[in-house]
Amino acid sequence: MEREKATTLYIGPQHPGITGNMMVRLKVEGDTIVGARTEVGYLHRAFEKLVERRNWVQSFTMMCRFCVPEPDPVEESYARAVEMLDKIEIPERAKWIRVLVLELARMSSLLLWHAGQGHSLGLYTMGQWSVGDRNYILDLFEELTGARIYHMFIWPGGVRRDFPEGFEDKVLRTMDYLEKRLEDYDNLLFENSIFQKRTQGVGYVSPEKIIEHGVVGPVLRGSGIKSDIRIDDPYEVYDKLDFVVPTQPGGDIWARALVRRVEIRQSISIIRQVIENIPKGEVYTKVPNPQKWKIPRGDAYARTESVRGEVGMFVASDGGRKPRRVHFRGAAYVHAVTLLEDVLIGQNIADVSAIMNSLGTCPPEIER
Amino acid sequence: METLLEKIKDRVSVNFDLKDHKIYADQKRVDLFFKKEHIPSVLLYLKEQMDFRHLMHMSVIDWLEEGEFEVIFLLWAPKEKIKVFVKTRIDRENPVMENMDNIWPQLNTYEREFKEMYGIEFPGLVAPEEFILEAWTGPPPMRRDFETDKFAKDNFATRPGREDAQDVRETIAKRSGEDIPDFAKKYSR
Amino acid sequence: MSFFDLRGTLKPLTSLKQFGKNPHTIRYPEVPVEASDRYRGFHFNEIEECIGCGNCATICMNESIDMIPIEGVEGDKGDSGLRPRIDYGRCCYCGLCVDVCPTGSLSLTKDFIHVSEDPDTFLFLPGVENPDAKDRKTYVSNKETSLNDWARIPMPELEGKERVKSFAEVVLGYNEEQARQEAERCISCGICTEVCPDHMHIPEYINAIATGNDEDAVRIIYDNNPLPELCGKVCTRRCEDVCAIATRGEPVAIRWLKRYATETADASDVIKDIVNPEIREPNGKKVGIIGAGPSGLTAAYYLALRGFDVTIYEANEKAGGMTMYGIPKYRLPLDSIQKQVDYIMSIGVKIHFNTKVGKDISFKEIYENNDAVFMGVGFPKAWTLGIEGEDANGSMQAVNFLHMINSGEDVEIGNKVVVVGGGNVAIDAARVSRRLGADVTILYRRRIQDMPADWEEIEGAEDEGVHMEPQAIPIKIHKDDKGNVKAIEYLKAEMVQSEDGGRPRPVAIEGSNTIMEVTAVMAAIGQQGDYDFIDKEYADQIKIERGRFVVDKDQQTTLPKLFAGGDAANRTADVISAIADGFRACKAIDKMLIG
Amino acid sequence: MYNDKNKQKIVDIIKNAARKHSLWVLAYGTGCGAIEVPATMTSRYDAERLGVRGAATPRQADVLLITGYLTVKTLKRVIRVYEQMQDPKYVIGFGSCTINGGMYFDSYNTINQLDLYLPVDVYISGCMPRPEAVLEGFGKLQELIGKGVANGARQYKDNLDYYRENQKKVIKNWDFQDYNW
Repeated sequence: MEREKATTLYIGPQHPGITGNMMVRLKVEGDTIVGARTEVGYLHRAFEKLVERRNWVQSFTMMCRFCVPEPDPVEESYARAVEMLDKIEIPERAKWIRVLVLELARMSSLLLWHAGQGHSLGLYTMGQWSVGDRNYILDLFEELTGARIYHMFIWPGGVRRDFPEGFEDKVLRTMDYLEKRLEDYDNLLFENSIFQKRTQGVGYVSPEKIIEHGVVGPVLRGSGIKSDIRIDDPYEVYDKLDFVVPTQPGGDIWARALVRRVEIRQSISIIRQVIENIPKGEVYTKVPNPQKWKIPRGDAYARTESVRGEVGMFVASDGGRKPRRVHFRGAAYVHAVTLLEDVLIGQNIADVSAIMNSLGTCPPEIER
Repeated sequence: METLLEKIKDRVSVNFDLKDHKIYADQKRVDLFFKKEHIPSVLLYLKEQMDFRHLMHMSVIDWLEEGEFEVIFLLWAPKEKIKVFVKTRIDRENPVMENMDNIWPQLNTYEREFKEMYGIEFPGLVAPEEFILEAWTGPPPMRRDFETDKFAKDNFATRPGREDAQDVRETIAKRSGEDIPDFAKKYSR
Repeated sequence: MSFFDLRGTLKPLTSLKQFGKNPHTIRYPEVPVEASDRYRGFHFNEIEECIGCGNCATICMNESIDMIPIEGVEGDKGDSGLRPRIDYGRCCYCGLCVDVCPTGSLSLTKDFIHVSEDPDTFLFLPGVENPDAKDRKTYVSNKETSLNDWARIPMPELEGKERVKSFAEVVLGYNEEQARQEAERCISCGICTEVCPDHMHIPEYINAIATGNDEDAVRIIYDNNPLPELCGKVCTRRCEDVCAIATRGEPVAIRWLKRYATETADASDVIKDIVNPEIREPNGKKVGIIGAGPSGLTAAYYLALRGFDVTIYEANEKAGGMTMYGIPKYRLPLDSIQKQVDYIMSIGVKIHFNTKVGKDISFKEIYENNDAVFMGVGFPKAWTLGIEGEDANGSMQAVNFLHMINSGEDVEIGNKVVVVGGGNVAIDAARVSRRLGADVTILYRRRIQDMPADWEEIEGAEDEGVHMEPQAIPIKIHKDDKGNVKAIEYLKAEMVQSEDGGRPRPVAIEGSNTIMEVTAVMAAIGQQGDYDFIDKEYADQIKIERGRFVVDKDQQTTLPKLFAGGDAANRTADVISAIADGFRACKAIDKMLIG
Repeated sequence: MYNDKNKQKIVDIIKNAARKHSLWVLAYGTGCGAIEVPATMTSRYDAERLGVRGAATPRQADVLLITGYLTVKTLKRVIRVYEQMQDPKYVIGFGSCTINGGMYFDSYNTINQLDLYLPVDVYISGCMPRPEAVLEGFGKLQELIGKGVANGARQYKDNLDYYRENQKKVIKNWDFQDYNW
């Protein structure tokens, strides 16, 4: 009697190694994965349905909830899409503040990634450090926006509030501290031979898959392609800032880790440039009374570079007081479904968690 | 910028039956409208011949009043750095759209979602039955005629204790003895 | 990579250098942590400042805010008497409720901890349950970032120099875009409807304008006001005083929006097409109305819609009463009244012009031939100054002066006019005289800020070069030998705070006599009723107090079948009250006769 | 109320005192509130000093954190996870959504009141709650355990029919292998 070779293995939705609330159904032969299917939908809150019942301003509070670790790019792309539709010019200072917020969010998300990537390989100290240090960025957010996680700060027309007093100094002090800490992270994570051995050659994304799957962000740059929306399709004031877009040819987890290692340093540099160059002035262009605000018929797509890659907001208006359609494009929408299913084949079970972390899997963003 | 976008439009319209187009120079974007049948060949042409290799997004808009779904493909040319929105309209009653996940495998995810959320059929789509919803028996929920608040009220009870809430307008009207006619209530908010 | 990677093993051990350093763990809960100065925590509401407009409940997309009546807050005009209650089982702490609060009473605080095993404790009345949170306010309503529109769309007007050249209308009216923008400022709370004597459906018609449905707006307005264009031009607009936006900004221009909506219908048959009223079958009951002023016309219109046979008796040759003869044409052009009167007549209201009751027809006849009678006779007689020399040529009553001007008569006023009084009539007379080419001075007993006239009118008069002489009490008119006015003598006055705490009253300063050379003196110090036309047998049964009919809440006088409204029955003496009286009387008559 | 202080036996008092200082939290990020759990557990707030720490599997855990909204699909898994947990077990409802639906009250896919489907011992308000509030919530739970009044699990057993009825109303199919109603 022949024994069946492949076994089905369910990982998630309750599993400490899964990045969030989703499931991966694996077909394994021994320790090797021969087939993978993702199952999502555990976090489907129907935002895109709910905004049809809310007006243009009310909807903006929903946007940050699309993606929990890094809410600001979503807020920003919604705000920008609405501004495109209604042809609102926002003040220059608001643009700079938005960039600051986006970069702070990028850093906080990258610190969370450090924790997740370390955690997925059993390096728990990394998580204790980087999530602890992430609180300093959340403190800055709290000071500026009034909330730690869901900032609801970037809204159509600009930003909600100007800097509080002494905020610039505080940002710079925090950046100095974090820059010093990054050396510790290097020693702990990137120089760590366990980390290197577990990541090099694992989770390979081949260049031909990139076009097919619409890969974006660090995963794309980790496969040697220089592409960043901040450079290619500049928004806000990114065209006035000086930063490099790192690339690595490897295509594996290690290459993506190295890309992110540079990115967090670039964020610090951008934040310093923003603090130095930010102009004075208004931060908000008045939008009409939210109850009566109507936007002419049309559609717009605003894309933003988040830490996981391109996130975009497709907004369509029927000329009324409420959006006709708000459709969010998350980087994880392709990374975590079709691409993940593809990449997992041939890998070990123990690497699933690391690969998911490395691809930037973010379930709330997939199912919205 | 405008001439570049014009050129793209012209190149496409030479090869395909372009129904309509629109140019947004400030957004570096050109909208191309086609009949449903032309979409696969247009997308393939744009991807293979014209550098629009990155599929940014695919979206569906429900124009309930017009009885149609609008299907939109958002493409990006990494070299020329411009966007093309390929748009088409399909019938709302019997929505069928060609399966195109052989052009971009990522479309598989989108198509699964739209099948579930709008009830659009993609013949030949290889995917498990369920994507996001589980054991869903109602109509496709993203269709505009599906009322989510009503569904939620019927299925997920609200906590009691908020019955004494009042509407300001009605309270004042009651106090001053004003009768608001029915046709005016249409405009009350 | 070698089998044993020395560097990769040793480098992570450098983290041991952290050993012995101060931990950055906070000592919570032993040491409390304070949130930042902008933290969006629980709500706080200044119960006294809040007017219960419910804008927070409207903006809240989670329906977490309910408006409920609370103890100790009585709603009155300009306050709904409701206060927000927040359900923390719904709130998402976005702070939009704060950003749309028109009064700025709502704010968020630093408090954020509420932990309980009982889910019903998450209903929360801000300001009542946490009065001490006042010191911990963080996210407060800020006029700059607020989502309310504080500034009104300016009304296009003629320049002061242009105005005095003719009787052209001063206010030009909003165009479509301006009207939409102005209508979009309204937050649809409905606080304003309570103070409107007529309780017009203000939020509804403004919203109709904002959505671009001007014809619907006209229909909503005509639901309880048949003279909207008149109101749109000269209403005293008490609604704007209590507008929620007015607590910190300029009120929504309710009057101008009504004017915009009704001006779109430029002829009486257009109005009829738009309103397309449902007229009931004649019910055979007859109603007589004395006086075709605003209250009479209103009663007539709605009674006619309800199937009554309505006849109006009007002494003048045109309908409109005081609005036709008392308000100058630069404020209210003649054809705008005429068009509305035509519309009212077109639905079946009969008006007998040039029919003075008591002379051409007796009151008794009207009273006995009709099932009900409505009196909207107004105050035709003006008060006189009661000083020496008032019988001189060139000394007149401002109301009579306006009447003559509006009926197209020529009035000789010379080149130097003095108007005594501070009400709207005084300003009107002054501005009309200015248009006739005279130098005008207004003498008023009190200060300018005490003037009962609308501030817009006062400003308009100043723009046109009317000189104001406040704190002046006229004592004598000097005549020349032909009996014409030569000069007016007045005393300067000082304002003395009265002992009972009332408003300051003017007291003449002895010996401050001033004499001003003038060619005409106009008295505009008020009017009174004239009820001589009522036959003796009825006059005894009608109770009149301080020159006004005593009416109950249905506008019914002490004489059954007789209803009264307008200036002759209310104390506010403005158009909208008159319309409200007419509308109320109509409902009461309907109830009395039909049931 | 079950088991109030006066009726606690000595052994219960000792048991509860031990239990309250060792709360193992199941690592299951059911909703968006999961983002503050790492912050609570790591160096800045360090919930471990209060005896709270994470557990990987339901069978080793005492506390089920429902971090926010639950979609119908997740609810099904959460119920199974809860039933797999061994006594003593407690549920903390985290954030507005568990109390009355939160900002998803009108969504067709999320439940509104958690306590219809699972017994909840402590609610924490906020959207999302700060780590301090989470610590406070754990403190409250410890207090309730000490008093012997955190009896959600008992309630669930005693009123199983009530909970099952509610659960069946929203969960249309229950097709877990060898784990059936």
